[in-house]
Amino acid sequence: MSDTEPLRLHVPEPEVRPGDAPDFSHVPIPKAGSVPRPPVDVDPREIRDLAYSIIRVLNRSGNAVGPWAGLLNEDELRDGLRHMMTLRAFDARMQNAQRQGKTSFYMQHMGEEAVACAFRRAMEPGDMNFPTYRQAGLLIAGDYPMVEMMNQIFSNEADPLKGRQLPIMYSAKDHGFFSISGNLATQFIQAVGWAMASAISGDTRISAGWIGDGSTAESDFHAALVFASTYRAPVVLNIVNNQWAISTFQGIARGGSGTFAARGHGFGIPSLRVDGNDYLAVHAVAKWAVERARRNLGPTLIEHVTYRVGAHSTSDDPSAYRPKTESDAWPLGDPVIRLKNHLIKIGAWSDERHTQAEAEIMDEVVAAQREAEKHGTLHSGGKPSTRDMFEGVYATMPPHLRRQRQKAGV
Amino acid sequence: MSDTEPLRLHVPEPEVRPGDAPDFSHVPIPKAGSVPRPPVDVDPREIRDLAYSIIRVLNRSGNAVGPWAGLLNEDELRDGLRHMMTLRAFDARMQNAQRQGKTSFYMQHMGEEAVACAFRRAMEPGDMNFPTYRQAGLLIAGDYPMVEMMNQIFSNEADPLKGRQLPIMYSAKDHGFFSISGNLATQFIQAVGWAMASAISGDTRISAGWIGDGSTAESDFHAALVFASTYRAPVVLNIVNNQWAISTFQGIARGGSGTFAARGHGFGIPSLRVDGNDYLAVHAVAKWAVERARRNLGPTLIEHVTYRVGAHSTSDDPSAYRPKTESDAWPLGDPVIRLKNHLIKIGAWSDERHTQAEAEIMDEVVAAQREAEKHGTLHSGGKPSTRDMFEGVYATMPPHLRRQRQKAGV
Amino acid sequence: MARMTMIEAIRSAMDVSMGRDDKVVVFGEDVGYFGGVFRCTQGLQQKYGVTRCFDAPINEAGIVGAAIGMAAYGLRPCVEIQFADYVYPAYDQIVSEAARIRYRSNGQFTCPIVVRMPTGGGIFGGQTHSQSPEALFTHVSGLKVVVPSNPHDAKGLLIAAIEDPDPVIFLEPKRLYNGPFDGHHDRPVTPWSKHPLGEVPADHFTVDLGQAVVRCPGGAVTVLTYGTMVHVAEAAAEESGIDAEVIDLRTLLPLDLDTIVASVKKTRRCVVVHEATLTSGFGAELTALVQEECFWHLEAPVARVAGYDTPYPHAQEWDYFPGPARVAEALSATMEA
Amino acid sequence: MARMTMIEAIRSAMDVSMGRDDKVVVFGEDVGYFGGVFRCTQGLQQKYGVTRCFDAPINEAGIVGAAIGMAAYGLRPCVEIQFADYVYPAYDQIVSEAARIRYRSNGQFTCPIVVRMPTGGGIFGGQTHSQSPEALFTHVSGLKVVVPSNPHDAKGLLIAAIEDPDPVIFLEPKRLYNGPFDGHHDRPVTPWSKHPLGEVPADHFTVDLGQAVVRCPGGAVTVLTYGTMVHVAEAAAEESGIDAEVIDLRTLLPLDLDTIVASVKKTRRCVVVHEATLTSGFGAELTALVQEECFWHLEAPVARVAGYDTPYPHAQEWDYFPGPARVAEALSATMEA
Ligand SMILES: Cc1ncc(C[n+]2csc(CCOP(=O)(O)OP(=O)(O)O)c2C)c(N)n1
Ligand SMILES: Cc1ncc(C[n+]2csc(CCOP(=O)(O)OP(=O)(O)O)c2C)c(N)n1
Ligand SMILES: [Mg+2]
Ligand SMILES: [Mg+2]
Repeated sequence: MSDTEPLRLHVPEPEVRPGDAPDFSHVPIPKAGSVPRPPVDVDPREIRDLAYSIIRVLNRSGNAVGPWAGLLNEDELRDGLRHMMTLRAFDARMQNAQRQGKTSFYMQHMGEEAVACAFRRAMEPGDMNFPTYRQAGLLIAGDYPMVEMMNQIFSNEADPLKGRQLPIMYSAKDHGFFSISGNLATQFIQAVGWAMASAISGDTRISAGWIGDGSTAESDFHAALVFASTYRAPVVLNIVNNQWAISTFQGIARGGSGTFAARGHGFGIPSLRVDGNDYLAVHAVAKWAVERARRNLGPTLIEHVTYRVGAHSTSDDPSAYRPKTESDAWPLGDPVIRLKNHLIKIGAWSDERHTQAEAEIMDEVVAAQREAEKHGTLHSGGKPSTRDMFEGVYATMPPHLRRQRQKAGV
Repeated sequence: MSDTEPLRLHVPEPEVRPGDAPDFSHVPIPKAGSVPRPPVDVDPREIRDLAYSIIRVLNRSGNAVGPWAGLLNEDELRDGLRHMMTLRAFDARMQNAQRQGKTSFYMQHMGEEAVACAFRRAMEPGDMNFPTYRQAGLLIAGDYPMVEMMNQIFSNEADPLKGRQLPIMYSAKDHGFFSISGNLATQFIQAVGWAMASAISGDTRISAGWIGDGSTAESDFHAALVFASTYRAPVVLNIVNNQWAISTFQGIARGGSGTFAARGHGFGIPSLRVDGNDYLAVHAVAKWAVERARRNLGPTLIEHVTYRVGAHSTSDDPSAYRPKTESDAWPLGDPVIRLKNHLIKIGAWSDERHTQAEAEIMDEVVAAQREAEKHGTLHSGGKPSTRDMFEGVYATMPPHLRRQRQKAGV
Repeated sequence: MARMTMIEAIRSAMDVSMGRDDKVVVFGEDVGYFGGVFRCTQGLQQKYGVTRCFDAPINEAGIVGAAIGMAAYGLRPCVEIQFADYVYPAYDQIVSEAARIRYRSNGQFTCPIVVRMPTGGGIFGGQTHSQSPEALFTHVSGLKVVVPSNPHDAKGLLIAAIEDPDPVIFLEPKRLYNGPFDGHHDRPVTPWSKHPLGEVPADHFTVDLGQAVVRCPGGAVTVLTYGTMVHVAEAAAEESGIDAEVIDLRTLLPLDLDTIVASVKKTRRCVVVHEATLTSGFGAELTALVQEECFWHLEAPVARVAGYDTPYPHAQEWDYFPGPARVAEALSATMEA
Repeated sequence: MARMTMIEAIRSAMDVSMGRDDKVVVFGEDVGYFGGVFRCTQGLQQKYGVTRCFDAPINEAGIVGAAIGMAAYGLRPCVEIQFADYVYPAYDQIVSEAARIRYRSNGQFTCPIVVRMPTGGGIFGGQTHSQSPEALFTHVSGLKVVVPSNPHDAKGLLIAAIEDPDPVIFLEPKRLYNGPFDGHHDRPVTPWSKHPLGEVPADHFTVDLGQAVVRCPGGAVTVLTYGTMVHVAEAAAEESGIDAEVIDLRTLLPLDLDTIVASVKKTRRCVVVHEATLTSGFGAELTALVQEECFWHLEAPVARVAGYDTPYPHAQEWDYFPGPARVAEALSATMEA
């Protein structure tokens, strides 16, 4: 019989809050190399475990171990390191530019650099990403010009988006980078639609969708999983679980489920968790998933387990809701340092070369910034025109907008 | 390496179409009594199997077998049979009334009567259902007056909803039956909200949400699972998988997942599949889930496996999209006949009593209809007033609506 | 030329478009094998295969969101929302995404999609099968909004919409699917075969978006309307004996203001008619524009005839529906003002 | 009385309401421990506990849908949508559900919820942090729509909204959160502490829904506006030297037509001002109503000043925003007409 104790609402709370000592002891971290690598045409039902584990390649001593290791050569790895270092330097400069009033807004990637940078390497020209605002690594690792990114950030006269869009909401079709929305999760189902279109057209190109842990709660996440599952769309669906959604810890979006990756199981979609701070692991898993898509085996869901070291954006101060030192306690370490240590371990890098590379990269970033600033920054120098503001709402300007533009005298 | 065969879009198709011979050989039906009955406080991770099986109590010989049997006595079972027979008779009459132009629209329950009727018995007064348009069994089994239902169907002067709502979109607060929307899936998250409110208030009442197989694709399904999972809401979430969503077979909504119940796994919600044509099984599973909710153990997801024997609604003709005899081939049989046979088997019923009950029930339904028709039908007799049309948009009629009503001269 | 119902005309528009351009794909709830609950896509799956015309899961946001992704790829999806009343789950994808992708990406990505949906009342559909949500789209920069009133225009406008480089919301007055409807619900239904606009070219043709048409010329008062109400307005004019000029707007966004202004400057009076609820309906915009552009010519206030500001009721449908009597009353009042 | 910013006033309204009635619950994205990205709910979780004020998953449909279920149970949820630009995923729950539950259930179930959200531009928020979607709600029968312009009204209106038996959309002009803003973005910011309407009763009080207020009396022309634009209109009137009567509508639905009509009949001229895009904006409804009710008194067409019909741009924010110069221009034109 039912007992009639009063009900109570359960509201999940993080383990710690400001003032407490950071504690990640509840986060189980499997040993690097311990998770098997199934064939890409595996029956999804046989690899449900992979949604509850974490695929890791780099171990604590800096060695690449296990069945997911061995896909990248030294040049490629050094390239990857350079991408992550570039993104970090880029972030630092732009963060600063925002403080100086050169742009209204910035969002950094600190701690999550490996995710987009390593994933990008698994894609081919013509493939399309549907990113969120925290995947600039896709552009950097795809050699999109930094100066273009900065022109957009500064909303200057050379802004490829003509000042219409918020800073960092890039769009770069030729680099396989779909226009970022700002409205969370909408891109996830669009990525599936793009992939369906490729399959309808008998093409060989595939797409990748991106979403944050918090945003998996949005309904478009469900739409994406339903459509991807039903039509076996050639898409890789990436969840970047950086533990936080602004001030909200991932437990609010995740609820009673062990992991975000597990969300894929109800759709029969192979779902993998990967150490998002391990460049090699992310790349290996990405490659596996891309291969599945390309071979028409359907979608894959990947949860990248990482940590948002910085503030949510330049409008945010995380010390209000989490311990200041929480990021130091994050058990998966720093992606740049881990790859650096691995390269040193295998004799392909050194502390000296690293310091030198840091300096070179910073020079590049500074040079790009100097170049971009020639075209203006948000409140000074060259600007997109008022005319640009009226253009591009439609392919052809309709009469009412023409009247409005005329009345505005531009 | 990726091979570059052209991609192809996979569009799921049902096994058979009109003209083909019905075939359900691909639907695995476990033996009655074969699925274990875990304690209600079981760790959801231990019962993932239950989302891939079917809990069944009544076997082919009409015996109630296994761990889910034995909860109802003979009186209760006869009562259940009467409810299902009443719903069936009610449907037949109203279906006919629609053909006669007494109402604009009707939706029947043929083949699915056990689901709502048996579930209703597991709920307590004060609990709240958030139904779809195919759970009138909740009202019938809750002894809501048929004449009230008919008044609403006929949109007559006694219509409890004053002619404002489509026929069959009942609302019966005192009977724990939330106002039906017509917009699919919206009620699923509302059910979770109601349950959260009960928990916030330290109440002991619980709620149940209802959704069709096709409608699980809607985004509000996801919202409901996310909120139910996060706040451990005391709610039972019911999916009625009757194999069809108008003309669309369940494979379009289900996609690559084995079952709809499996959708709960990504949320850590215990998920069970039950033989929806087995009154005893539905009741037993409902009771289990209600108990969980009441004991503050959180939500349960139930997939009721059944078959929509009739047309989607009076606007639909299923012979255009599925074999005419498909329903005869449905392997889980007819819920009324199965319960009848069971009662006969245990010596609590007979063919004669059944025939007599059928006649009595039809008399009741006819009497109710006669009573309702005194108050009018859609195009003749008493009607809700034009004034009623203007009332109830807000608690107090605002000036603009008063002006419109005055201008309308009512 | 062929005789077509509005359903046939709409089907023909998709058929012609799919035949000419294999980038055109059609999907939505029940539109595949079955051909749609109103049968607008009947036969298209058989003719063009399951990857060009298929059933979608019941998720309107997903349908539109997937269409947006397909359009970004380079296809031209023409999707169906089963009833306009069910478009709201897709509202975010339409408003925040489809409408703004060209603008925000500076034309790198575009969104040539058509979102078709049956709209309006008159079929005892109650509050969830009768709504007219056009004003919720006309407020959105970046969208085009079309409402045909007859088979000829339905086909020509739909082909134009499919070929348009931008997202088009295509509202099909369901009460007109099988015949013109002048609001006299108690009279026998006329079929389209008896109406001149039931004559439709069998092949490809377009009716340009953004062009209104004068349905019935007149000198005393201008009636601005669209969809089902075109026929109601015509009936009201005829029955009241008032020499009304009935303008069928056809496209609400962008609007053919020139045709409107020319007429109102001539007649000096104007009545705006729609089925949607009055407050903040598209009639408000029309009224505002007319008084802005023609203030010095107006001899009476612009009058609005619209649905009452209540949810669409079931039993009281014919009290609710702005039929010929209510339109005629507004015409007379405007003439007498 | 206490001096409050608009943020403090809004927080105080929730605090007072939660203190008086334990049926009032508050939730939304980041509103719990952190107290909201604009800090409107700061301290409420600490004071009333995690079950009365809590973080929600990022699912606006879920937030509103859950609130509807809670309201059906008997609570009075006051939920926050982080920005009005993100309300569209919840649009179906608001339009198809919240707005219609009382009507469709004949009052068996009701929906006393408040959906709060920061609205409007002026903070370089680009197209996803600047929109003014009020007209998308004023078209929906069953909703109430409120837009305060100052701390005093914000508190009084929000308490009234929470106590209202029907669903209320509560739009908070975010540019006003910390001080009145007259559109002169290049001048130093004034704090609310220097404005008389920054004086707010510390305890319970209400400002009735549906009541406009004359902010600054005048005889030459009536300005109908709300939210941020009240301050812009006041500045425009002052700077142009035109004797304008500025009416702060406060509630858009239901609308205080009496106050509007009385003023326009007196001034015989009217300018309507809002930030939202022009076409099908709420200004269209206001214009239509004024010309319907005051046609014979009007000496000039009702003019509209509004956002241009483009998505809200980032860099060109101050070209886009209908600042005092554009309002003054419309005032002059209307006076000269
Ligand atoms: C539809 C919508 N709702 C709310 C927001 C406001 N918002 C912006 S970012 C964010 C948190 C997202 O967290 P997550 O998905 O984890 O991504 P992360 O920032 O951690 O990369 C929120 C709530 C939004 N942009 N869009
Ligand atoms: C939001 C929304 N989209 C579409 C519809 C149209 N529609 C009504 S019932 C139905 C099929 C629902 O199928 P299912 O959920 O399986 O329930 P069943 O009818 O089988 O009980 C559809 C598509 C609707 N009512 N609401
Ligand atoms: Mg995150
Ligand atoms: Mg079904």
